Amino acid sequence: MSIKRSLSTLTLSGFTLSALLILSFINILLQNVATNIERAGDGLLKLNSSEGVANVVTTVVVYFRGFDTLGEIAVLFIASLGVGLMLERNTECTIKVQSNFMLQSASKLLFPIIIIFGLYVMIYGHLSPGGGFQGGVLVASAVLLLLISNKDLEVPHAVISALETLAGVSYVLIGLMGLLLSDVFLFNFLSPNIADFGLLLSGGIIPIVYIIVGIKVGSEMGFIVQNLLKRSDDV
Amino acid sequence: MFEFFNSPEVINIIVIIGSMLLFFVGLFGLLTQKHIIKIFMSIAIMETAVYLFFIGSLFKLDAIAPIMKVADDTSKFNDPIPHAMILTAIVIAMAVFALGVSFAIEYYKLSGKTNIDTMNEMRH
Amino acid sequence: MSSVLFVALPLLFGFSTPILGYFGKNAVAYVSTLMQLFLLYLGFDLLLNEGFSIELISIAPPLGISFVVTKVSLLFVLLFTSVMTLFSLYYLSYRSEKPYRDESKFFILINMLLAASIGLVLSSDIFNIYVFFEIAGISAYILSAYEKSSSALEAGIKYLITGAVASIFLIFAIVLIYIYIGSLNLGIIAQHFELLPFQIKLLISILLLIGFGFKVEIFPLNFWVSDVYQGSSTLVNALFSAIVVKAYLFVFFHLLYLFLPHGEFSLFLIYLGAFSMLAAEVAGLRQSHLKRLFAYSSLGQVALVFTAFALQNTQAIQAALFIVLAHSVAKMGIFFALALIEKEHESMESETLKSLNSPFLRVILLISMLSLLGIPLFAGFVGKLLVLKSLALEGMLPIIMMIILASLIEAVYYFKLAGYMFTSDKRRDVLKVTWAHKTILAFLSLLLLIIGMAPFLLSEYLFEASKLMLGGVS
Amino acid sequence: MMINLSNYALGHIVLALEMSHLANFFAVLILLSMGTLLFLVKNYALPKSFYALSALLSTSLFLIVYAADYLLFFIGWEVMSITTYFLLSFSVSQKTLHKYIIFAMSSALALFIAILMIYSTQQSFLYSDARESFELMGEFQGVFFLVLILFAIFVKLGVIGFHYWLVDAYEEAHDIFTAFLSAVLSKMGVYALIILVVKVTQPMLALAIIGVMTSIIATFKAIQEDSVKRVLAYSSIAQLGYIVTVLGVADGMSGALYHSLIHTAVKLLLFINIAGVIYMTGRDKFSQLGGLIYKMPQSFVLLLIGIIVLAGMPPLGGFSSKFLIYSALLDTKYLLLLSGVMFSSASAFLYIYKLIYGVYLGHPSHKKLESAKEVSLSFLLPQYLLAFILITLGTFPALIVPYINEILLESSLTTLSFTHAGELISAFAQFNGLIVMSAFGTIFVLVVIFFVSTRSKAKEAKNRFDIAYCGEEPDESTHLHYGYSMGKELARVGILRAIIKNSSSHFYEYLGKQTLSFAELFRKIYSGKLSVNFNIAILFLLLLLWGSLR
Amino acid sequence: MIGLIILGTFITVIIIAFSAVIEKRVSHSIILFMGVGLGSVVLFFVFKAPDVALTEAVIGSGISSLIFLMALKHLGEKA
Repeated sequence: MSIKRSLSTLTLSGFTLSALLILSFINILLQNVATNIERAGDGLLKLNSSEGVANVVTTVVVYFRGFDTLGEIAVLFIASLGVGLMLERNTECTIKVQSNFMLQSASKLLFPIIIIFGLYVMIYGHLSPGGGFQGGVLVASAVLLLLISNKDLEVPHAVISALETLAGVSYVLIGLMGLLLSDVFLFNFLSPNIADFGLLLSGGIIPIVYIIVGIKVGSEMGFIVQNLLKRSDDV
Repeated sequence: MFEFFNSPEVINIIVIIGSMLLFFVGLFGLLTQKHIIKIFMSIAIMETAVYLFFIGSLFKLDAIAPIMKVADDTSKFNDPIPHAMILTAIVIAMAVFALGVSFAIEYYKLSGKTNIDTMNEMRH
Repeated sequence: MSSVLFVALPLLFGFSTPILGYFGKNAVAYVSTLMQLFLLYLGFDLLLNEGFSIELISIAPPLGISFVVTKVSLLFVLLFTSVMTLFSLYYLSYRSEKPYRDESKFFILINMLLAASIGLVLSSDIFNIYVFFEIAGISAYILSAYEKSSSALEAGIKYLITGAVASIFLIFAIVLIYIYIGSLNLGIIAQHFELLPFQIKLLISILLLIGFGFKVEIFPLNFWVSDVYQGSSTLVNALFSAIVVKAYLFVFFHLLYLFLPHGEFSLFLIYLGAFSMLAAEVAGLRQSHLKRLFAYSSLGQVALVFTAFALQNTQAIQAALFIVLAHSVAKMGIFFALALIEKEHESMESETLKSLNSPFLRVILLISMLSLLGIPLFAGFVGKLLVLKSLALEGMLPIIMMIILASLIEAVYYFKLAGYMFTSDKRRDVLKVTWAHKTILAFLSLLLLIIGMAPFLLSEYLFEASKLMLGGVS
Repeated sequence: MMINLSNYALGHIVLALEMSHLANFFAVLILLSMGTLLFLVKNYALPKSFYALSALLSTSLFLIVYAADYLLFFIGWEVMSITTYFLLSFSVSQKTLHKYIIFAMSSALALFIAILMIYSTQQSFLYSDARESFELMGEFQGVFFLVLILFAIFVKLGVIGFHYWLVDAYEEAHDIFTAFLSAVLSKMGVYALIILVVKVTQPMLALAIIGVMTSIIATFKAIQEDSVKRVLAYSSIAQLGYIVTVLGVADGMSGALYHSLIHTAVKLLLFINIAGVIYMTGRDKFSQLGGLIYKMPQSFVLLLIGIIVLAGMPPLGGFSSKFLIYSALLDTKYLLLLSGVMFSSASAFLYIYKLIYGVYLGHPSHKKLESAKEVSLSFLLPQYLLAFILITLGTFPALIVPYINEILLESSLTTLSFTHAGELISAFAQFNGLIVMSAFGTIFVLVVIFFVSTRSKAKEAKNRFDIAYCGEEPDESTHLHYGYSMGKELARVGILRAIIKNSSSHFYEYLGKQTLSFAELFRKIYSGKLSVNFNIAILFLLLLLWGSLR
Repeated sequence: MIGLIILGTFITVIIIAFSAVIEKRVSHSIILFMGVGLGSVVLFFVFKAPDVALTEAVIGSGISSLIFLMALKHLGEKA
C-alpha cells in the first residue's frame, strides 16, 4: 500500500514500459552481435592516406563528410538565432553576478591559459585530437569566464555578429569555390601535398575550414551563453 | 581471473548491457519526470547512451585512435566515421537543448510553469 | 547547374543576413524572395535539361555524401520551392500591415526550412538525412514559437521535446545500420539490408518508424500536432503542412522502399495509416478552434498519403503524389485565408466565420475544403479516387471503408464551417483583401480546379516519378 | 451512341458516355422541369450565384443520366449533392442544411464504396461489365454491395427511415428549388435504382415491400402536417414509394417509367401552384390560408387537375401510370403488396383533400387573404402546359408506349402491346382513355352546371365572421378554418398513432449524440499530457516489437 | 584490465545517471548529470576516441550542464 501511495501510476508504467523495452533491446542486440565487416571507415582511412591530414577524424568531419558539418553549423546558427530571438531584450541588463576576489583573480590567471589551449586545440585540430568545435567552445568559455568575473565587461554584439557572419559566409563560399573550380561542392581545391603529411600547413582546405568552424562555433556559443547569462539575471 | 574481462566478446556484452541500461535510465526519466530541465537531461542521457553504444561496439581492442603518423599507414586504426558522427550529433544535441531551455525560460516568464504536464493551456 | 545550390544558397543567405541588413530594411526580404525565385528557376532548369543526376559533395559516393536528383525528388523540390516562393510573395504583401518581429530572422528561418526540406529529399546519405532532419526540426520549433505568446511557446516546447525524442530513435537506427552494415550510403544499405539477421532488421525498421513516425504524424505518435498548429502563427502553419511533413513523408517512404522492397510491413502500415486517418478525423469532430481543426484535417490527409505510400505499388504512389500536391495547395489556400481573417477578427473560433464578410475569402476557403474532402472537380478527388482504386484492386475493403468513414466525418465538420460561412447574415464590415493576396489565393484555387479537371496533365509525370520512387534509385 | 473518354482519364480507367433511350427519357424529364421552372424565375430576385449553381446542377444531372460507367455517374451524383447543398443554403436554416449534407455525403460515399467493390472484381467501371462483376462477388459481398447502393438511393429518394433530411429541406428550400428537388432530383434516385440495382440483380421482393411501407407511412405522416410544402414532400415520398415497389417486381419498369413522368409533371404543377399562392399571400400553412377560390380561380382549377392526377383517379394521367403499376403487381401475384398500394392510394385522398380544401376552400383565415389576386401569367403558363400534358396522357394513355417499348427493348424486357394511342393494354386488362375521358368529362360538365345553377341562389356571406359559431362571436384569434386541425382525429387509431408519433429523428439524434461523445474521447487523447503521450508511444513501440518478433 | 575499467565506469555512470534522474532537487541532478558526462568522457577515452572524449567533455557535459544551470537559476526548482 505504501509503495502504491508513493509511486504514481505514471512512474510505475514508465518504469515497466522502459524496462521491458530495454530488455527486449538487450535481448535482440545480444543475440545478434555485430561481426567484423568491411565498413566505410576503412575505405576512408585508405582515402585519407592519400589526401588527408594526420587526424583522420578531422578529415572525415571537415572534408569527407564536410556537408554534415556545414549542416551542423547551420543547426548551431539557427539555435543561437532562436535563443537570441527568445531572450533578447532591449533593456540594458548588465551582468550582476557578485563575483568575489577568488573568482576574479583566478579568471585573470586562467583566461590566457584557456585561450591558448583553445587556440591550440583549434589550430592543431588536423594533427592532434580536437579541432574547431572543441577549440571554439574553449575560447568561448574563456571569454565567458572573464564575463562572469568582470561585471563591466561585455563582448559587443556587433563583434560576435561580424565574426559569425564572416565565418559562415566564408565556409559556404569555400564550398561554392570547389563547385566552381571542379564541379564538386566542398572540394579540396587546394590540392593537398602528401609530402606535407603531419605538418601544420597540410591538407589543403581542411585546417582552414576547421578554423572557420571554430570561429563560427565559438561565436555562436558565446552568443548563446551571453544571452542566457544576461537573461538569467533580470529576475 | 580478470583476463576474462579483456576478451572482445565480453567487452562487447558489457558495452551493450551498460549502454542500454543507461538508455533505460534516460527513458525512465523521460517518462516519469516533470520538470522541463530534467526532461532535457533525460534526453541527453539517452543520447549519451546511444553514443557510448556506437563507439563501444565498434572499437577494437588492438587498434589505436585514428591519428596517423605517416601518410601510408592505414592499419590498426579505429573507425573514424563513428567519431565524426558522434561529434556532429553532440553539437546538434547541445544546440537543441540551448534552444529548448530558452523556450522554457520565456514560457516561465509568461506563465510561471516548468512542469511539462501542466503545459496544456490549449485544450480545445 | 548544380543541385547543391538548393542547400548552399539558402545557407549562404542565412549566414550573410547581417551584411544584407546594412542595405536597408527591405533588402533581406527582397533578396530572400529573389533567391527563392532563382531556386525555382533552377528546379525547372534541372527538370527540363537532365531529369536525373548525381551530385557529388567532397568525394565520390559511397564513401562521400551525394545528392541524387530524380524525377520524383525533383517533384518534391519543385513543390517546396514553389510553395516557399508563393509564401514569400504572400508575406511581402502581408508584412506591410502586420510584420513579424525581427523580420530578417524570420526570413532566415523559412529559408533554412526550405534548404533542410530539400536536403532531406535529395540526400542519399542516411547521416546527412539526420542532419537535415535536425535543421528542419529546429527551424520549425523556432517558427512555431516565433510569436512568443504563451501558447506559441507551449507549442514550441512540445514540438522541440517530441522532435528531440524522435531524433534519438532515428540516430539509434542509424547507429545500428552503421554497426551491422558498415555504410551510410542509402544504396549500399539497401543492398545489404535484406541479408541482415531478422531481429536486427526488425529493430532498425521499428526504430526508423518511431523516429520518423513522430514527424510524419502517424497515429499514436501525433498527439503534439494539434497543439503545435494551434499555437503557431497561422501563416507558418501553411509551411508546416505544405512542406515540412511532406519532406518527412517522402524520406520515410524512400527509405522504406529502399530497405524493404518486398513490402514486409506493408499491410501493417496500411492499417496504421487508415486508423490514423479515422482517429484524426474523429478527434476533429468536436473542434471549435479553426487552426486546431485544420491540424486534425492535416493529420487525416497525411495519414491518407501514408496509406497510399504504404501500399507500395506504382499506382498507389502516383495517387499519393496527387494527394501531396493537392493537399499542399489546399492547405496553403486555407491558412493564407485564415491569416487574413485572424488579422481582421482577432479570433480563430469557428464562429468567427459567421461574421466573415468577404465573398472572395469564403469561396477560397470553400474550394480548398472541397478539395481536401475529395469532391469531384477538385484536385483532392483525383488523389482519393486513385488511392481507393488501388485499394480496391488489392481487395482491401475494410481499409476503403475506414477511409470513406473518415471522409464522411471530415465532411461533417467542413460543411459545418461552410454552413457558418454561407447561411448566417450577421456580417461585419467588408474585409478588404489586397490585389496581391487575391492573385495568390485565386491562383491556388485555380490550380486545384485545373488539377481536378485535367489530371491527365500531370498523371504521366507522376507515374514516371512513382516508378522511380518504387524502383529505389539512390 | 457511346463516347469513349479513356484518353482523358488516368490510371487505366475507361470512362464513357452513352446516349441510351432510358437516359434520354430522364433527360426529357430534366428538360421539362427546367423549361417550366424558367418561367417563374423572373418573379424572384435571385442572386447570380443561384443561376451559376443551377447551371452546374443541371450539368451534373446530365452527367448522371448520360454516364456509361459508374465513375462518371458517381462524379455527377456527388456534384449534384454538393450543388444542391449550396442551392439550399440560400434559404434553409443551418440545422436543416447540416442534416441534408450529412445524409447526402453518406449517400455519395456509400455509393463510392459500392462502386469500388464493383471495380475490385473486374477492374472496370463500365455498366456493361457490372452484371458480370456482381455475379462474381461472393455471397456476403453481394449483399453488402446491394445494401450500400440501396442506402445511397434511399437517402436520395427519401424512403421512410431515410427521409429525416428530406421533409425539412423541402419545406425550407426556395419555392422554385423545392419544385426542382421533388420533380428532378428524386427522379435521379429512380434512375439510379434502375441502372444500379434493377439492371444488375434479379427483382427483389424486399425492395417492393420497402416501397409499399414507404408509401403507406408517408401518406399518414402527410395527413398530420400543417405546412403545404411538407404535405407535398410526404406526398413525393409516397409517390416514389410506388415506383420503388414496382421496380421491386418483375416487369415493373414500364410502370415505374410512366409514373416517373406523371409524378414529375404533377409535382411541378402542384409546387408551381403553391409557389404562386405563397408568392401572393406570403403564407405556407393550411391554418393560415383558405378561401382563395374566388380570388384565384384559375389556380384553383389547375390545382384540382393536379390533385386528381396525384390521387391516380381516372380520367387524367395519374390513372394511366397507376394502371400499369397495379397490373405489374397483379402479374407477379403479390396481392398483399397490391392491396398495400391500393390502401395507400386511397388514404392519399385524406391529404389530397386537405390540399384543395385548406388552400382554396373554406373561410379565409386572415383578413389579408381577402386582398389576394390571381397570380401572373408566368405562374399560370407553365401550369397550363403541365395540365395539358396530364390531360393528354389521360386521354391518350398509350401515347408514350412506343417510346417506353424502345427503352424496354434496350434492357431486353418484355414490351407492352400497343394498338392505338388511346388504349393502354396490360397483361390483364386494358382501358381506353378516350372513352373514360368522355364519360368523366360529361359527368363533370353536368356537375358543374348543377353547382353553378344552385349556387346562384345560395346566400353569400359578406363578412368572414358572418357565421353562426355556437352562439359566440368569433374574432381574429378563433381558428375558423377547418384546415387547422384536419386529420387530427386519425391519430386515435392505434396503428396510425404509432406511425404518426414515432419518428426516425429520435434514432438519428441519438446516433449523433453518441458519435459526438465518442469524438470527445479522441479529442481528450489528443490534448493530453506530454508524458502520457510518450508512454503511449513507448507502448506502441513495445507492441510493435513483440508483435513482429512472435 | 581494460574490461574491468569499462565495467566499473559503466556501473558508476549508470548509478550517477539514475540518481540524477530520481533526485528531487534539480540543481543537484544537474551536477550529477555533469558526472554522467565526465564518466562517459572516460569511456570514450578508453574506447580510443579522443576527439569524441574532448567534445563530450567540453560540449556534452560542460556547456550543456552550464546551460541547464543558467536556465535553472531562472526557472526554479519547483516542478
